[in-house]
Amino acid sequence: MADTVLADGALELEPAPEPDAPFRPTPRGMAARIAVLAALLALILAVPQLVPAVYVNIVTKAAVYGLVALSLNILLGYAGQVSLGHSAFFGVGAFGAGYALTKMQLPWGAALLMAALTGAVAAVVLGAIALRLRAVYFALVTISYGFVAQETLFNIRSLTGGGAGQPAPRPSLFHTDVRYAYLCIGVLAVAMLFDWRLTASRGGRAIQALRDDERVAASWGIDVTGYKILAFVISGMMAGIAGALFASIEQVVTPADFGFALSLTFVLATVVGGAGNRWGVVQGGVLFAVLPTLIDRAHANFHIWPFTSISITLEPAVEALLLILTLIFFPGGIAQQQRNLLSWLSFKRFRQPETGGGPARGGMGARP
Amino acid sequence: MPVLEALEVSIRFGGVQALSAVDFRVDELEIVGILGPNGAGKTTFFNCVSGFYRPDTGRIFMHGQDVTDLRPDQRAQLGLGRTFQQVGLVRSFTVLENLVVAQHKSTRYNVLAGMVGAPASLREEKVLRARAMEVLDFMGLAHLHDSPIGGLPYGTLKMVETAAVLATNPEVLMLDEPLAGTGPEEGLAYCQRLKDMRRELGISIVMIEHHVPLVLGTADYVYVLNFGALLAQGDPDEIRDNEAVAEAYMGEGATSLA
Amino acid sequence: MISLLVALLLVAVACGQKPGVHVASSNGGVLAGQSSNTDTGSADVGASTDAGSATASGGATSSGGTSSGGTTTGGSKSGATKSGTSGGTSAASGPVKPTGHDRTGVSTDKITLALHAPVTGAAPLPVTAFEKERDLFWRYLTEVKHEKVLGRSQVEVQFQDDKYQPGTAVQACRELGASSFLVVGGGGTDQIQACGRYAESAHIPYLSAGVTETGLTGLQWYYSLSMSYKQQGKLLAQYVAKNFAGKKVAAVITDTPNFDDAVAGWEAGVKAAGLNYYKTLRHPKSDTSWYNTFANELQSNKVDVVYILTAPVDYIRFAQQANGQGFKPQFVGVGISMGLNAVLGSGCPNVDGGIFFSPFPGLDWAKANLPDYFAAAQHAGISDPDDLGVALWGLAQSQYEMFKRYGATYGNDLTREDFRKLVETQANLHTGVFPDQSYTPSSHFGSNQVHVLKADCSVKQYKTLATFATGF
Amino acid sequence: MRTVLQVLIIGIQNGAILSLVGLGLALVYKATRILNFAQGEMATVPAFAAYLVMTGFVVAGDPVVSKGRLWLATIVAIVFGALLGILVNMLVIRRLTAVSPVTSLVATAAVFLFFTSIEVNRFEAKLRRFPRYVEGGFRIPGVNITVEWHTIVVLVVLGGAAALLALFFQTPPGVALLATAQEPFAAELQGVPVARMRSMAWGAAGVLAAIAGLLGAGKFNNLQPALVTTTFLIPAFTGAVLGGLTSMVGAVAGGLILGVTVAAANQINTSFSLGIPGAPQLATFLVLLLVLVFRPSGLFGQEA
Repeated sequence: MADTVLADGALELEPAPEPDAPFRPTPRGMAARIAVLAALLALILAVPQLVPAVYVNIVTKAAVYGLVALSLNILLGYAGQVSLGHSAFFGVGAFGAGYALTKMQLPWGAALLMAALTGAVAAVVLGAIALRLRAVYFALVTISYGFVAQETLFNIRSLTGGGAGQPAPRPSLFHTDVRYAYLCIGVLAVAMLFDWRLTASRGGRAIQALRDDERVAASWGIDVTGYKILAFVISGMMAGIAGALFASIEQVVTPADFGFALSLTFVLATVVGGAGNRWGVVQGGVLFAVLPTLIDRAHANFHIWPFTSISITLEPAVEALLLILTLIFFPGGIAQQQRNLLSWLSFKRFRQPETGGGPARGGMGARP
Repeated sequence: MPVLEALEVSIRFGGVQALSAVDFRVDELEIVGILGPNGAGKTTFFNCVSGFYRPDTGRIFMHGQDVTDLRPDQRAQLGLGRTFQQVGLVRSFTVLENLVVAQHKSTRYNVLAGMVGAPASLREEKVLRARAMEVLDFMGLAHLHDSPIGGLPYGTLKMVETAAVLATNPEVLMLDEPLAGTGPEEGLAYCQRLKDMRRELGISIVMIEHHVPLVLGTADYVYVLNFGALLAQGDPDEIRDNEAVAEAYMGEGATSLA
Repeated sequence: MISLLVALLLVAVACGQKPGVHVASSNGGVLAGQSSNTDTGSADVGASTDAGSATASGGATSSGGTSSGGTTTGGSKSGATKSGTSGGTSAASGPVKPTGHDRTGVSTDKITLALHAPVTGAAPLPVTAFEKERDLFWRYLTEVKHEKVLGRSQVEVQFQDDKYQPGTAVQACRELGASSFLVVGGGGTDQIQACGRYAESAHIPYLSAGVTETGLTGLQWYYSLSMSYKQQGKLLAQYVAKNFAGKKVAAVITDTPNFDDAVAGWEAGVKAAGLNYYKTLRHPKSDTSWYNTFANELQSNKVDVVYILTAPVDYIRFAQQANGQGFKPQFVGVGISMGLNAVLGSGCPNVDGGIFFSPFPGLDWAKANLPDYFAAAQHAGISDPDDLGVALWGLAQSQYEMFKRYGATYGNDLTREDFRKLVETQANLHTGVFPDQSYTPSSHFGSNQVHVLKADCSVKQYKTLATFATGF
Repeated sequence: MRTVLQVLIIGIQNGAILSLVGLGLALVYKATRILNFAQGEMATVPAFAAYLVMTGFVVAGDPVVSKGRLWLATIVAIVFGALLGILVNMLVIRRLTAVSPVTSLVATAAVFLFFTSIEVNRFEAKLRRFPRYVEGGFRIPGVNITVEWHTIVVLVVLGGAAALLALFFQTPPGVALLATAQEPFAAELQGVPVARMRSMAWGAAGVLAAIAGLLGAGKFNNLQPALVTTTFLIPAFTGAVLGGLTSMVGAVAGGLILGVTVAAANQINTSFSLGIPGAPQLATFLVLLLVLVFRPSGLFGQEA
């Protein structure tokens, strides 16, 4: 700070000029943006139809992972809490839905609520712990939490249906793969709307404020404890719902599906997407959902470097390298890569000033 | 009845008696200055009053209500606003966003309504922004509304911080070294602005500041802390001629700060 | 990074539309997964399925200028007629007319089969074996012996890694099932179970060596090529009673729901055989500290024979830790991978003398009784054919036996529905490597034989003690 | 009583190696405030280097590794480990411009994925034999349990390393290193060569990892890709947290405590036939909570 103090420009004392009016795109700019947005929307909606039938469920999975990334982003990006046990919320939601559908014979909608509820509960338990702990220690506790969920909770045969797993049939209206894909994409869209309103309203702002500095937040009358818990509740509900959707992709839930590897994948997806940025993290989730299949297929079907010469056992290495390069050159992940594009699409100028918050906001109470 | 009052506030950290039996009061529309050399316990006292530290003994009152057991955010709800020595702002937000968050406690719509984007919440959001712009205007910062916090010079940040606290519309405004990193003439202008605030917003102000002449020129009443204890108190003139204070500041033999 | 991947995604989509792109696939490394046709995985669109896959396999044929049979929408018809004619020649008496219409993976001159197994992930099998040995049997049959399979001169075996994850396995089976006639599960209980259940919903014939029965019993499209763990439990108890009479017995079994039925079968067998039994210890997953605790527990309770049902790595470590503390029990067990020589490579000397039931005999037996396998290996230029290859050979031979039975009844027009129906009624399918199988509509766990292998650390090989044993 | 002793001994046998891995994690965290998910591979890769030396660079098949070359292999592995640590820092960690620790966490995770993949590709995902420095063990009369000499070796190395590090952090360079962790800018201003300090810390962590790799592979007499990561890393992390991430003594104590906890959980679960699934994980979690609720930065940890 010292140098900035010296370099400090004089304070503006003359009566402030009228703030420059907010940017409005020209009619042509407006048209262009709308056109592009429409095209994108059309493309997304076309995907389930375009991909070969055997890959439709991958598309669905991508939507679900996008939802999970949104959920994790609320902790990682907004509240600055690292959860390496997110597969626990996810799994609890999945089994919750399965149990509701199979054991309690509830309608699918009710099962979804059940999943949201169980997910929230699982998250609040962690949240209560988070209040006591320093971020780094908490991150490691979440790992342990995830293991307990997988090894203990998900192995209670009466709850999880034993070896064959807990059946989770799809709603009759969306029983085909393609229809179900649209359902999940729809849910993701709703979730993004919700997330947008969250960040644009007092709740989300309070959560982000206390991520940056709890004392300042408190001095502005924000109940730090309350809003931290709130963050966990929302994240848990989203993860739970995502779990329910996931459960009905293959229509059966088994414990083996929810391990530490999955939790790690979710964190990777969120960070690569760009923690704190809605559009970024969703793309991150989608990316990590399709990546394995994509690389396998690339390997099997095309002669494109680097997938031709190498054996399957090297594909993770290629992934890892890309990952590291992304982190080095685009710490803000996909969101940073697309910063200008995203701002243009959100009807602002194409060029945006670097925000002081910098890329990769949040995470373990990071300070810019 | 005083707006803010502290009785016999003491706190110790480990072996150090940071504050010992400090009495303090602020009345309506009063500007109170707190002077004292580094490590005198000024900021510690601020933290006790605003609720970040819990005093070992002594009570804090706002409008006669005992707030000693309340959390910082609860005290803020009651109209206590404060700034921090290291600028207290949300770094990842823009100036305007900061002032909008700062209005948290005065926001009507409930959190859920906000999440689902209820019309009421949308309407109020507009109000919040308008109000934020007003405050920025008042502080002469309106042109910065869209700029991110990071990158603004230190002095400006202190101004933005003050603006943010004003946006919480406090009854008492507690400023911790608001003039750090600003030149003398900005200092003067700032103090002038403080008086305007008092008049236009009808608030009381407490300020910790090293710049003795400015404090004496601005405050109606001044407390001087030294080694965690009250060294002196009184109106600026009394303090100016107080020998103990003079010694504390200028060393042996000094008889006046003037 | 992103742009590259997005590009790939687009290409992938594009190629999904044009199966022609797949020419590369047959020599595209281990993962020769076809992704061509647009089958929703449900049989009700069988015709389109056939057209798609016929095109695909036509395109994918590396060693053949076959202009594929069913490029047109009338794929099923053309396929039927063509193979019908060729069937006339091979099948002696006028064959029964097939009633099914799902001819996925079947073209005029080629049958495409598929195999999934873990070669990466938590408990993988050596990838090279699947790379080199997965189609040894068929290549030998068609290239060396110049025999035809249901009138086809070519059999392609696709392979996908299921990464030892059920989810991945199901996706693998979905993709394989879209372009192959049937799918075989190579190993991994959870994965086989998941795939079996998917295959049932997608009406894909699915075969595997016997594992758990949970979730697989009552399935119409799943066939177990050897005894399930549950069935073997009873036999194993007999074996222990006979060979280790009077010894005190206990079991160490991974605590996973999918072994619950195995435990039940074993404990029933223990009662029936009247063994001197201590108890069944279920060991926790993703933990390495139970080895000592359990070894202690068993040692201090004077247990001499331990039935172990775990991942090989846990067996090896448990044996090593037990030995380290002077506890050297007689290990016995069942399973697919426990009897592989790879276990001895790092398990010896601690696992010396371990006796396991296996769906396939050891390499020593193969040397004496399976000359074709080594001839085939030589033909394929494989210097060191291993026992995993023998297993794959056995799997293939079981399928060949089924195809021959099918040909005898229906001729060469191969459909999934009729194949499923036929196998269900076959008795004494004798393959010479895997146990004989006799299926009925009510039971698809149609085997009652096991091979008995004993670890010999002096040569780091399992010696075959008994083959096709039905009781002790 | 005898059972209690057994649990203790088993717990220490398993905990010791966790402590050793945890020590490296604590070192990296104390010096750079990074949770190093690559520590496991920084241990496994040198172990493979040692394996190659011992087999005379025979990758194929599964030859019996020669014990004679163990010492040569050890030296190679340790040098390799140091280089690895320095390289990871130089090529990845140092290049991360992002402020958020979670980014560095993800980066180290990526490093781990990378190395695992390379190992699987070079060595196939199968187990290979790996020797110990001292085979066998001695029986403790009365308790009816054998303590492996290997465990004693691990404990001795562990004690030595922990003592050295604890001392080091008292010395001027050690203090300077801490300064770089807590206040990088301030340290820079005071002329502390932050960059060099950091890479030194990573080098040391690499050496620790290499030793942990050799002894870890020795524990089960086998080596396979990602061995240390899959077998020891996560519990080692948990142990380090129990003890307090910033304390060398804590890392050691934490690992041992965790080992005993899990051993106890298994013992109770089996001898009373409770049939609680995932008993070790459950016990670990509960103990972790118990400790952290009362001491939020671990038993011995104190954070700036």
